[in-house]
Amino acid sequence: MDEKPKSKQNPLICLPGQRLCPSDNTYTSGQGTYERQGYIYSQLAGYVDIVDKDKVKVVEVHSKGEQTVVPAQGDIVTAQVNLITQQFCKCFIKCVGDTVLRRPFRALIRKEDVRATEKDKVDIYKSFRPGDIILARVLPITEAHTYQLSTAENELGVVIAHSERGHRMVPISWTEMQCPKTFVKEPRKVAKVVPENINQAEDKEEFKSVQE
Amino acid sequence: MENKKQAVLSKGILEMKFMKKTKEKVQKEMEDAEGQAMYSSEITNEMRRNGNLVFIETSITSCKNLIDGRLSFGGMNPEIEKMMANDYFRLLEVEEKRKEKDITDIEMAEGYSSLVNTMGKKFTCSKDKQVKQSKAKHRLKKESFY
Amino acid sequence: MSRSKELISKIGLRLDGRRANELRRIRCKLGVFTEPDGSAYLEQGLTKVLAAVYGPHQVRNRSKAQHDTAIVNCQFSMAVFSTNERKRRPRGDRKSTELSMHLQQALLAVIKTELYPWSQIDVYVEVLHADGGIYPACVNAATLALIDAGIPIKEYVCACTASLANNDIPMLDISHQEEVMGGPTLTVAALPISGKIVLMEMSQRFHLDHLQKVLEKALQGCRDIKQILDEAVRLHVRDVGCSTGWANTS
Amino acid sequence: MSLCEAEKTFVLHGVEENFRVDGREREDYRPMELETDIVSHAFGSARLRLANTDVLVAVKIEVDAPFPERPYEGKLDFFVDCSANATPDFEGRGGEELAVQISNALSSAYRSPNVFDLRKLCILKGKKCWKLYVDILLLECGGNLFDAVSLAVKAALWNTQVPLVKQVDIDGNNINLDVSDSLSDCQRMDVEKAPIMVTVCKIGERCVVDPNAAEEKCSVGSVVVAVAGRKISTVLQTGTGSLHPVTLLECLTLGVKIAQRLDTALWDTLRQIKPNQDVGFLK
Amino acid sequence: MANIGEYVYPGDVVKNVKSIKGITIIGPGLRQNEENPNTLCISQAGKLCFREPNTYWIEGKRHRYIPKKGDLVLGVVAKKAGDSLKVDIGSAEFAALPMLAFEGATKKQKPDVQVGDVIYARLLSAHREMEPELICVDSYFKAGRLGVLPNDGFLINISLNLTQRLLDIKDPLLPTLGKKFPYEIVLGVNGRMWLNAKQRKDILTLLRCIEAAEAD
Amino acid sequence: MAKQYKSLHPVKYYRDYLSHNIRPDGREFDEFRPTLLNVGTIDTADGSAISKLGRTTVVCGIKAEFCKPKAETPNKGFIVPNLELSPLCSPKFRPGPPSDQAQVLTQLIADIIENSHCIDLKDLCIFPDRLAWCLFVDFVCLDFDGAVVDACILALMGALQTLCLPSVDYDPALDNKLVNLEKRISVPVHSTPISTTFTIFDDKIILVDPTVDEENLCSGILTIVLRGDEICSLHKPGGSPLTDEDLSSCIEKCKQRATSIKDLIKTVVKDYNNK
Amino acid sequence: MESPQFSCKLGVLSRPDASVIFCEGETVVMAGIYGPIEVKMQKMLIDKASVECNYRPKRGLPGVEDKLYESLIRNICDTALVTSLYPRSAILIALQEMHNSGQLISCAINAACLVCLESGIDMKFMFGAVTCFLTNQEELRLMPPISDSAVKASFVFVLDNVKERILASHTEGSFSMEQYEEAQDLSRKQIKNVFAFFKKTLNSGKEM
Amino acid sequence: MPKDHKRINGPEETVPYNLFTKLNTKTLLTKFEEAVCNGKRTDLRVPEEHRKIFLKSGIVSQAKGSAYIELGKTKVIVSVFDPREIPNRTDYSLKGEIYCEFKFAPFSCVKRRQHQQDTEEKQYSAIMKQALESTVCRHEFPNFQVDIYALVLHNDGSVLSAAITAAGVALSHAGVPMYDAITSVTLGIQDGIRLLDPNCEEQTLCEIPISSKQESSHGVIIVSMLDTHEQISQFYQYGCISVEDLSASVDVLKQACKNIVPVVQKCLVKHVLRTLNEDVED
Repeated sequence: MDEKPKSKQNPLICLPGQRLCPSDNTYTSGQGTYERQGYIYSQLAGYVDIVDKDKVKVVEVHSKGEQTVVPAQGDIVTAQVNLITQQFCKCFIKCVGDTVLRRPFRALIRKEDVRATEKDKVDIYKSFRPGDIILARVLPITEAHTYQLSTAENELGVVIAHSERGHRMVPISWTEMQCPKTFVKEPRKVAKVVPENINQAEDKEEFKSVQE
Repeated sequence: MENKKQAVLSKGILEMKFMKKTKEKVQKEMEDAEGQAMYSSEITNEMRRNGNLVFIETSITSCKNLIDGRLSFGGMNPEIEKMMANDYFRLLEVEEKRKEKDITDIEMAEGYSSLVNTMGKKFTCSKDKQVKQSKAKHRLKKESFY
Repeated sequence: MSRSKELISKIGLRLDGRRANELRRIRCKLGVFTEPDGSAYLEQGLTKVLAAVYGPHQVRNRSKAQHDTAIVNCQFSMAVFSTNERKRRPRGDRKSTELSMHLQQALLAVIKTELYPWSQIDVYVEVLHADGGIYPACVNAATLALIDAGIPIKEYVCACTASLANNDIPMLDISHQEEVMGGPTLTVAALPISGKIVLMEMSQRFHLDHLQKVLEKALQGCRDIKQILDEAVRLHVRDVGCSTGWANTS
Repeated sequence: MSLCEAEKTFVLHGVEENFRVDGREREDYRPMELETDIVSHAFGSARLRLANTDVLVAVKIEVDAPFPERPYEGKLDFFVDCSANATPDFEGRGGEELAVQISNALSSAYRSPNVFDLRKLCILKGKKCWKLYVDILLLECGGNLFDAVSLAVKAALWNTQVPLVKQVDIDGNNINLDVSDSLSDCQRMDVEKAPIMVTVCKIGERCVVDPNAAEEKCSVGSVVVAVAGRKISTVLQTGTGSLHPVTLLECLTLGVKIAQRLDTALWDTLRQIKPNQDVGFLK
Repeated sequence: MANIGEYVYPGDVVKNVKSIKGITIIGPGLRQNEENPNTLCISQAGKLCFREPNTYWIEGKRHRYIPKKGDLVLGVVAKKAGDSLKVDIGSAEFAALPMLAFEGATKKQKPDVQVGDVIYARLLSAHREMEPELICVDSYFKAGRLGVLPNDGFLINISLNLTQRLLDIKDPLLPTLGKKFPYEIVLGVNGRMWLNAKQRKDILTLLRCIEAAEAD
Repeated sequence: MAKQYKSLHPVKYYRDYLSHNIRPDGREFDEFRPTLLNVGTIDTADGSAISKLGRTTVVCGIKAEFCKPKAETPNKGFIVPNLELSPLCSPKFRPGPPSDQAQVLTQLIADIIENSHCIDLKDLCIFPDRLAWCLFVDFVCLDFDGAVVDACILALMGALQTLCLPSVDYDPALDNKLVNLEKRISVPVHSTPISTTFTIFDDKIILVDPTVDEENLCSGILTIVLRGDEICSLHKPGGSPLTDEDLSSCIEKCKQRATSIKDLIKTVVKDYNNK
Repeated sequence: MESPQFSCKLGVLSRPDASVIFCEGETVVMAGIYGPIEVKMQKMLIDKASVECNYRPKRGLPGVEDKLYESLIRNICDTALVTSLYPRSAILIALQEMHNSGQLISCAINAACLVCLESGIDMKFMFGAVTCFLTNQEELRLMPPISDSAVKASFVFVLDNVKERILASHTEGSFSMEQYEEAQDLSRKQIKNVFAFFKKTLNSGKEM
Repeated sequence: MPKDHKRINGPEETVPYNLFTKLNTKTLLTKFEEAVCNGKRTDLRVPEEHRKIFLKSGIVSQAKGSAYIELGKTKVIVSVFDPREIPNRTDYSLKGEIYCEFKFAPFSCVKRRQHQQDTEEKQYSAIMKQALESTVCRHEFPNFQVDIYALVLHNDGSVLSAAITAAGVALSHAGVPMYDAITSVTLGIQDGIRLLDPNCEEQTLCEIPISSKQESSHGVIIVSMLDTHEQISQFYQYGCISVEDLSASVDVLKQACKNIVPVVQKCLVKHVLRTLNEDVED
């Protein structure tokens, strides 16, 4: 088979177990593939993508449709907070990267992992509330089941939160959000960058309010 | 407003729990500044002047001015009785004033009609005592609910 | 009651030819299996029971763990072929769960659980052949298994049944036949040395006046059983001893 | 039980050099003990101990009505119970998965009439037949359960005595059977062809039989071959691994070879076995 | 619609609400009316009460205690979780009581509290979103009345209404009883009462009296 | 990106669409999903049909067995409907005994069958007090995407229309039954109930023929079953209150719906019989 | 028109937070309520209390039909109670059928409402249920006919006390549009009595 | 049978009517001869010919991945769901697990099926699991479990094979990493004739010996194979077959499995193209 990187227009489609190419010092097995007896095989039904990484070609297979992924260490995940106590905050992972999960995974943020600085001053109630949507990073998996997350980075933390009355609040500072209707301020561990999906959410909100 | 006082209190506890780390403080302030700058665009003027709540929920305790629940009589627990004494001392006038206004006695008479049967005779003499009690109610109130 | 008259014949013999205060033949063996930490096999008349002990080990579901004692987990199970009429399922029915609980109660009385906090001890009994007096057999077998497993116990716990024949003669160690023939059955689990009663259960009714003597009979039975078990244990220990060469055979 | 890598490699090498951990060769079995007729409540019973795998089998017989779609046949029912004595994991319903797996294997192994003829158990066509309950109790698991169980079952069935029906009288819809209760005129069943299962276990590149618990841990997959006479009555794969067709065939041939060896051995023991020896677990 | 002092029912509305610079204090049984934000919705059957200048509440029969910030409650230590205690105060979930929230407690030496001890504490926070939090010190870190109660007392549950009555300054019952014999009493607004007297007999008498009050 | 937004804030996601008077799947509020019916596909069943409302798919299979009539109703047979919401059709169902939802829907369907008298149980009696048919009507949901009851009732109608029972010669004296598979007779269907499901969104907006997401997010649900111009079930299990006007408008909608569905059934059955 | 008599007894059970025996005509239902109490992990909701209803028939285990009632009542209570006040907790309503002579569902629903009110858990509004019967003679009535065979159809309406809108509706048998509307009007009249009765009971209960 | 309180129960005792049909006196032998008369089967196939396969992926919108397969009249639908935490499991397992549930619809067979899973269904579930375990890259989702549900709508023989093949498609449709494409075929042996992909009638005929002569084999074999690596991931046989016949049949089955692969591939490619187009659109 020819191993020219295919353009998106006519991608090289491959199926599970299909032998892609011999694995040698030029080609190495990458995401969505596996290696057996000196050959690289595909793991997924998708299309082949060959990326050059420092003079070795990494053979990858991507499936455009549904992808079955589980959060791995280091992934950035979008999660919804569902329970908070003095010690920790439990939440459900809804998206890994930008793949949406149909079945959320349970996860947990310990008090120590909320902020990078002044760890011991952190008060969970002042950082998250049930229902908040947060960005977080997956920590190494220790416990058998629940993932452990961390928001101890400027870019991580609450991205969507709603006030008592259920209006979407706007970040006004690093640690506070405010309800545009009732002007109530609530403390949060606010994420610095607002990911694009939220922007979209924003303007959706916008034209909604126009409607009203 | 309750929030603020609340904050002070828990802060207090925190203070006693932990050492201050000035370095971190500085760092944090810097971050705050940059945070402010970053979001300033989104913050409208009307948001700046803080909105005020219409309704403040509170507990029945403050609605009905209930007293602290730990009481001692007849020298069972001297410390407590000392506290009671100086708590309830300056309550007198207030209680008096209130008496003028509302019709407590009748209310009481009604409310405790049945009790009167059991310990009715003590009812009268109990009043002056309780007048004394009512004295320092206010001070107590101030500190008790925050 | 009238039917229970025939339980003891004129010449004072019971249906299986025993005397009133005679136990059925008890034969037992410790360490019949290699997999469990302790195991024992016990025959009491025709009733045959296997007991296995695992532990003390880590508690299986952490929520149950006790910070001050070990939890003793018992399961009573009957082989489907153990009874005359084939059983539909070996365990899970009301009777076996009840027996499991009673067994646990009996064992908790002797095991020094306080020595093993945060841990668990499993005791499993399997009835291979049921011919009356299942519970006593299980308790006795379990005791042996515990000893085989080397779990510290305060003393033996032994159980025995007793009944009242012909309305006045108390008799010992009731067989299945005698159970069905009618007459009350008193089941007692006791600590023979200290003479404490751990568990006492009564199937039918008899006059209160009789209780004392029937109970006494049952306790006597427990003491006798203790003797037998004790012998078996000593024998076993000696065998183990000489194989490892520390006990002088005598 | 779990093995560390070092242990696994040790076992693997052993198999490779045809000198297994317990000194056996690849095609050797561990010592077995067999006794029959040890459950007095049952019509037939056997206990087999293969090293520290301990199986107790009892056969009970009841009168039943045949399946409407199979009026000429009796019924044969296998029930496996994994006693918690074997391992705490079997507590409650823990052992059910294994139990179902084994009983399924047995029932498909005994399925064919060429192997075990149920027609002999029919009393009255479409109305009455014998139902055999073969109850298997796993008391200890030291590996290689299928083989042990199948041998024990065969022995138990050999030992079973089906009561004789003196006469059947029918009036209207209700039928009553006159079953003779004297043991003398019970007839034994023909278990000549009753299948024997051999678990051929693939460890590394080699196939071994009668793996012990440790070896089972090391194998990616194994093939259970049920052999009846000279034929194969059931093949099923266990474990997670996959096999190359050629290996599979190797396993089959090996399985048949071993099974025939086992069968003869079994018959020898059965012939010279003395019934009603009341030793049981006291031995 | 609904007037002060009347019996009101869920669905009724309180019009022309009194307030001081737009602030009105509401107690249990009342909610802001979504449809008309300047009126109050009644959410509990009972008597509508008002106290000058701006406090409204419903005097009703509540059966289970709902934690509210600032309340003084009686709790029983249910379990120890790390450096905080879980205390049963009769609400939906246990309240958390940090070991450090006792007078003079530090990381080094923690107070000696056992599972089953009776504790008189103040609700520091009672947010819907999380378990309520207790403390046993006032704003000057002094225990005052709060803390672990001695073991020789006697704890019983009484109705919330009765506790409120007894905690009313105007209520004569407790002082009256006080004249009769010396005793110590702790009333948690969560419907718990702890009693202690010189002798068991007295305790029982006191109980009897209070039960009598409960009855009517 | 829309996908994330949907999974993170389904309610808002919906409100945004509805505020533009359109549903996320591009339908009007009172627009039904494409409806399909396919009858007699499974010949191990005595009558069968597959119905599709959008993506919601339900298979209905009827299997008849002999049984003895009840003593109190000696001349009546039985209909035993059961809805299986297997884990196959949606991640929210677990293996094991039927979920509460399955039970509730099953009962609802049973009620509808009874109330509409679509099958006269007397027709199922073979010989009074001795022998009768028991129709096991099993619904299996293959794709759980809302308005399952509607789909079930539609499938049921399809299955009943094509239901054929073998003719039986019964000899009461000897209690002998002889079944003639060649000679099959169909069971008269007396009425065709048509069910329509509505959901109430945010207490005001009414959506017909909801998808599963709409059902999960809605504040109330309403199922109306019409039989001709009679109502044979109007089931509103709580949820946000409804004014009479809304209610009657809903009923109007069903009336229109009913006619179209009736035609669908007719045509489908005709084609089947011609085959 | 003849309408069923109501009677009830509060606080019949000691364990629940509130309990009631409610009689509507001949039909009797006992109800108890717990809450807000600790909730099971899998049932926990982050923004509101999870309302659970547990309906038990007169005898035997609850069957499929009872499940339908259960969910009906559960939904009604869920809408009526201000569940958002007690997130991450559970409110459990237990109902026991004592005797059924036609108006079982409405009786159960009324009992549920009464027990909710009595418990003091916050509610948005009161709700009440009325059963109407359509006889074979096409006449509407509130009293159940003597024999079930005489009933052509029966309606259960659940209305709130604020705007008297329809919270829930459950029907049996088949009937015309008009009949349905008539039944609605009839129940609107009757519901007033129901609420009046509720208020009476609560006041009398509140006298101290 | 005990009363099922969670379902609507019919009368206590019901009997299927086809027990009372005019009982045909044909012997099995004649039946079999009818089934295969002069080298042609009732549906005009030659013995070692597979039925036509219809295979479609992605029909259950609620499922992560799904597939629907038809072998003649046999209809099976399979759906696959996202990994979820393994219920009541405390220790950490490096490899993910696979949970299979195989179910017959109540009306799918000649005899009515009960709602609860019976032993046969349990056994089939186990075999399915066995077949799929070695093709899924289980190390990719440690400590999680992938649920696979198969439902038979219409049973006309070789259902298990159909289910396994469909499951393979459903898995890769769900984007579950797999080592290889898996296909499965059933084969019946009777009286020296090998019937590939037997229908219901033929399968039952193969279960019982029809000829008196002992040496002739009879039985049913079900094999699942991984295409590229030429591995047998599952092998199940019952009946009574000599080693020779068995080995011969294995070759036939091997070939048969290979022949199906293109169908599977076509279906998957179609799916991939669909997704790519969608991708272009948005």
